[in-house]
Amino acid sequence: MDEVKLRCELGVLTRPDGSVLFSEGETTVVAGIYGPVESKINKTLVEKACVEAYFRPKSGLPGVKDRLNESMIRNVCEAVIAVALFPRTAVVVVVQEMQNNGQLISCALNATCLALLNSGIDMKCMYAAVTCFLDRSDSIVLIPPADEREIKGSFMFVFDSVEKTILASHTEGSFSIDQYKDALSLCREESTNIFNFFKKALTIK
Amino acid sequence: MSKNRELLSKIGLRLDGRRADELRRIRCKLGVFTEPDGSAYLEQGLTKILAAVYGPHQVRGNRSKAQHDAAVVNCQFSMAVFSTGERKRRPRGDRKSTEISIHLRQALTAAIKTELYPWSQIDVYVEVLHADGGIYPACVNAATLALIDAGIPLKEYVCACTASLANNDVPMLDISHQEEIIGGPTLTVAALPMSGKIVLMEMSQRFHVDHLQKVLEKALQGCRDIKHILDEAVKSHIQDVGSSTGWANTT
Amino acid sequence: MSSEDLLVCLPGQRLCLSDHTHVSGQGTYERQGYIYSTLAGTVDIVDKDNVKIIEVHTSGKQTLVPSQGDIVTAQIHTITQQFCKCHIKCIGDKVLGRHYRGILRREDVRVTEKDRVEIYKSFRPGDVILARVLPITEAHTYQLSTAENELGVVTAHSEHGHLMVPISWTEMQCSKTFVKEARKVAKVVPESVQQGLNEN
Amino acid sequence: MPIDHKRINGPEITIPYQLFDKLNTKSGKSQFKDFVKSNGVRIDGRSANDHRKIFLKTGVVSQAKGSAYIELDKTKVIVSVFNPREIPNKSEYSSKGEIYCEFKYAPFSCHKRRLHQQDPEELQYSAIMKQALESAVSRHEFPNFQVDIYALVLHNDGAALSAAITVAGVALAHAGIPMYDLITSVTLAVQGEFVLVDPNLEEERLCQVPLFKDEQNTNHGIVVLSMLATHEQVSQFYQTGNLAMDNLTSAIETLTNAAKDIVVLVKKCLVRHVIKSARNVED
Amino acid sequence: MSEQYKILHPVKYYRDYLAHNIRPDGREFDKYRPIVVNLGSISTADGSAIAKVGRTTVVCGIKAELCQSKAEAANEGFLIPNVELPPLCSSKFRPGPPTEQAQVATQLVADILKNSECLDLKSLCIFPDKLAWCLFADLICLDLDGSLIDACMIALMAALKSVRLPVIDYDPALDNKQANLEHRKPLNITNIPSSTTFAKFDDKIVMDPTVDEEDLSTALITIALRKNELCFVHKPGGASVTDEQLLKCIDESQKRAIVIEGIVETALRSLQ
Amino acid sequence: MALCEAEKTFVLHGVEENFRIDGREREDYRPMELETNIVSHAFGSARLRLANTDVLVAVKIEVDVPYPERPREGKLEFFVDCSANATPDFEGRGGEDLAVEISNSLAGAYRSPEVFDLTKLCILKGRKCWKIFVDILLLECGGNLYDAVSIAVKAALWDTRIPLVKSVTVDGNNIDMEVSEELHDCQKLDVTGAPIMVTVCKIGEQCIVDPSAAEELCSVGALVISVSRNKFSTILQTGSGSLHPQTLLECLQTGHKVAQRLHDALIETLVDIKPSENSVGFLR
Repeated sequence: MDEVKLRCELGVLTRPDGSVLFSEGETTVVAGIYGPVESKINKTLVEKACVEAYFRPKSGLPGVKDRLNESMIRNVCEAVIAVALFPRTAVVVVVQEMQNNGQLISCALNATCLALLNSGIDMKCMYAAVTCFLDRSDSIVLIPPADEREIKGSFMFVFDSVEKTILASHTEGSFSIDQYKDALSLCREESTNIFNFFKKALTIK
Repeated sequence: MSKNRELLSKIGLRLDGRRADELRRIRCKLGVFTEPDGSAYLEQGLTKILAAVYGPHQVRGNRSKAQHDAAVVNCQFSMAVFSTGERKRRPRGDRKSTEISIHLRQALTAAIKTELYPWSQIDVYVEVLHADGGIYPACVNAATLALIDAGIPLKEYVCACTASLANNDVPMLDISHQEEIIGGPTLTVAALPMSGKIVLMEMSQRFHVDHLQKVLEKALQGCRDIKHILDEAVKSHIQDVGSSTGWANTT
Repeated sequence: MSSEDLLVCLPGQRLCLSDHTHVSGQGTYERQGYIYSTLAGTVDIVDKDNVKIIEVHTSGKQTLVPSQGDIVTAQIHTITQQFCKCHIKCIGDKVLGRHYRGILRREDVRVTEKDRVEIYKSFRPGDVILARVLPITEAHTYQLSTAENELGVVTAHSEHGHLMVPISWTEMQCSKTFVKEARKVAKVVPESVQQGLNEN
Repeated sequence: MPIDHKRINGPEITIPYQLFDKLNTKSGKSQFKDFVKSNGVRIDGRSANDHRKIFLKTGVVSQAKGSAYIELDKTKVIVSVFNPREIPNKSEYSSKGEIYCEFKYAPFSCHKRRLHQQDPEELQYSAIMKQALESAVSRHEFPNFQVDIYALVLHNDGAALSAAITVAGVALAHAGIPMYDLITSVTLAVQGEFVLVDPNLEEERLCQVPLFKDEQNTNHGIVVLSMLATHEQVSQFYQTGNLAMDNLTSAIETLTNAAKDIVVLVKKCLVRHVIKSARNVED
Repeated sequence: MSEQYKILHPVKYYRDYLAHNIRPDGREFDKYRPIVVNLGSISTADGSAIAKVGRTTVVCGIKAELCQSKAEAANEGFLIPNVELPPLCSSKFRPGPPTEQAQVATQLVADILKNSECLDLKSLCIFPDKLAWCLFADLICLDLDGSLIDACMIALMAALKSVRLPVIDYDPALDNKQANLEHRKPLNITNIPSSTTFAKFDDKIVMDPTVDEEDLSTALITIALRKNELCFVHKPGGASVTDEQLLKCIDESQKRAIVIEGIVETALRSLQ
Repeated sequence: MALCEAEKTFVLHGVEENFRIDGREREDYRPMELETNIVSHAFGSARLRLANTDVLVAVKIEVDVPYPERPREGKLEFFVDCSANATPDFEGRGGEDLAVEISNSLAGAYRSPEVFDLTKLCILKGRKCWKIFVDILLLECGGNLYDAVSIAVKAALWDTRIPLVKSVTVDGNNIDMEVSEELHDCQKLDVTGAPIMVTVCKIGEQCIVDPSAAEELCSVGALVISVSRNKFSTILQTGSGSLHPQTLLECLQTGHKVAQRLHDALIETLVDIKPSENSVGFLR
């Protein structure tokens, strides 16, 4: 099976504390991290940092769909950043979509992880996001079929680096429970590659 | 270039019958309203502006805007929905209005002795009743009068004027709406005419650098002319007010 | 009392004449010689020195906003050198439906040696305090004071997140790690004594 | 219409299918005659001074401090009231609290689909609601704060505004917000000689224009009146249309009587609530 | 006193309950609240339903209007769901544009709708490229007490089931439309997807959380099914769960989906 | 502006004695100045100054498509803009609440076909109609806005001239309209029914009209009464107080009477106004 080609370039932006240009197959995003910075008064949390996520689509203004992406990025970040260390501050994540070929959310999440690592903020663990696809022949593949109509459904999982438990899950289309289980184990396997890639990317730097 | 020729006829007259270096008729009045601390009405050709000044007073709203060494000058530019040929949908809030508001603040801040009023705010509101070209200069001129009416100390008058180039050669003063449409680059200058300082300069399109000097010179001349007109108006206003109150303080 | 003998009243209901033996109390108002109810609830007649105070109590949660002199329970939110901000959560023993913002200035922390108060040695974010509401001067924030023996920190957690117990006026100790931390501690009075205090 | 980036948008142009119904060629006058017989009996069997069947219930929104729901036959309005909160954008001290009212039609509540943003009509009704409730609430008991009142019309079959005011009064009492008095509100529709209490939507619509011009009677209009029950005070009065002085005189009398009729129901509903919660405490 | 404890130390308050294997409202971890559905009470809408999950109440009204199809999908109509969280339903919200929570809910409902393929958009086309139905499904929350998506899905599906669209006679040559209001037809709904929300607190997972539980929880999971198939497994992040926990949730939601379908069908029968 | 109790009592006693602080009687208006045709871009305009209240109204006309549910009618729209010149509180969107309130009440007052006949604005049934925009600019607020606005609007509509449509030709979906080029070839609007609004303010036991700012502070409630051809076209209650039904009726009677007088005076003035070459506007 072909593997999904990963590429990254750390620190592409100068203003943010951490940034990355990341691509997963054909899907590419830029992510930037600011933080911890002073938070807005109405968003300040007493006991921990507040994470704000902004997802910008390739063109136009962000819509309802992007809000869902933002909520996933924010929720995952909240789980991995050591938020309790920075009470009453904010960590701002900005992700800009460049190109989407089906793995947009996982690509955005992986980019966020790299950008967080690049910013040097304290984290409880790393995470890796993997997308796989269910095609018309009911087989589960990592590389999106060239013809969009071939895709029956897609699965996205996020695993933490310590115990490989499930941080996040998102699916499209409908499928059986067994297919879901298969996708889960395939993605968990693949996550090792992504963690390895992260480690390599950081050591090269 | 054929278009440009129409701006100035062979005998040197413009579309509205003015000469190249002639201003449109300026008529103005100070103290048109009672509620604001200062107000003025100004007509420049057909362009009609109402300006009102409130302050200096405590900073309203967000207190953190306050400056410890100077007053905050707050400007709002607004156009009546009926001021243009085609009805406007909104009187303010669009990009152009916001831009003019900012430019207005820049020009007025340069003239007001803001250092006299730390921790306070001066509000300047201008309302366009009729737009016929040269809106921004007319607003600056009206706002100056309103500031004087409010008794706010100014370094000197701040006046603004537009100038353009006809026939690629002759500089033209105080551009009307019609002339704006026909074309030709417009240079807007706001200046302190007595000291000759330029506080704001804006061009609507490309200018050949060779022409800039003479057009600018013309615009500055316009500012000086306007200053004289405003000066007259202020003097006669003070005379009116003074005599009606019997020059109360001189006895 | 069973629900059948309840004196139910509704807003605007005329309860009785207002004279020297009948006084308008909580939940009522007086207009043109009569006492009217302002709430939907039950009438309570409190006898005090031969004067009947007419009170009306709601069936649900009372609508309360803090007012001058109230003892409130608040949770510390942020601290600075000059003051700490907190959220008022209860008035007396009544839980508020929505918290209100309070501010406790350095000079209102304790009675003595006001100049030497250091906020961070008195309160930490997350502490639960008892405080008294000072006269209201600003629109949105209540000024609080803990300058009484019975006021100050009631519950606090140590840096490691364990509950602390008071060991003196100015110190609390972690129940697990036994680390001591400085606080402006409230002298918690048993409820029966507290009631006596309130009545006086 | 600009695109709303915070909602899913449909196609730019949509047309209600009702416009392509077979045209109703009847004149307004004969439509009106269908609704109201000459002896004053209306299509649903009510006489001119009758209310529709009213259903009132408190405590429908668990997250609110107080809430109530009303049905005037098909007209359905739900109101919730919240604890006093800080008045936004205000820094001076005010000795009286404020009331914030929001009146909103659900998008599907009317014949024509309503947009999500408040339109001028809803803004005006919000202002009228506020006006009506202000004199009923003891505002000095929560200085510096505002009490939020939100009314949502789920189904508009006429008299939605007065239904909202009445039910808001009940919700305020349910919330335990101190009030000087109970408040009830009634709508009246006038067409020529006919004066209809608590009109339904069709009756309201038919009273927007004069239908008896040929009989030299151009009186028509809608009148809404809100009353404080015990103190017999009019806290809000709103009229549109075209009415003569004597019309109004009798309209005010009819409305004050009609408003008194509802007070009984409001009282019953609130007493039920008080007794019920007292029982809950006992248990 | 417990009320004060709850407001000052909500986490400990809740933990104390869970330690005794019970939730503050008396439910066990895997118990859901009663579900009530009421259909067709709003006659100005072409289809309507009110769903209650515990105290969470959502009303859905569907209004049909006519429009032109999109160029890229000439033989499809539209189904536009929008979740509204008005300030009426909770003290968390202020008047103004939809909050982030409302927008996320809108997108989740739209996703489940799309994934389940319960309504073929092609059936909403009247005449290709010229005329199609646009169904505006507005979901308004009247009382927000947790598990919003579950209530939204029940209200939406019940409302869709109750839609009766008039037959439109369309003459493409003259662009003439005639609506036959007496003659109405239901939509062809192929399945009733339903969702179940779970909340994770410490290492325990509770089903159908209330709003307090949602606020305290460290992670939320929403699982939607159509018949026996999964059509949405959404966990937006938060604390991680093990495979066993996730599969148990799927198992539980499968049982509940059958119950929900039954409730909706019963409500529909009572309407007819 | 804030008044102390003693000042309030003073105002109240003045009202009781029918001798208000500025010397007026209870049913007297403050002086008004009216000028029409002062905005050259507009089809009709008027400026009214009532003591310190200053209102500028301009009427613009566009060709539009009638509402599908009312194919025989034209459109009339009111837009109020509260200029920040009046008070800094109106800056940005600060005046919007007041603006919506005024424009809504105007829309309500003009809604009945008895008041203003929109069918006259229809050009071709269901296809073309005139849309009249009445734009109101509030330049200064010195109390009693409703009355001032309603008078200015009526005067501006009186001044309005609608171009004459010479011919309309329908060709499938295209409609060609020929509008008369002649400047004087236009029709006037019938505004005899245009309502006059009177704010009746209750102070103590008495009703007054045209309250000054100080009097507005002393009042617990007011009624905005709009009267058209002897009949009420809209009534709005403002202020936070409540009224006894009997008082309500008395206010209505007062308002009705005063509106009638005001209407007659206005029409007289409007007939008298001669079109002048040079408008004076704000230069006077």
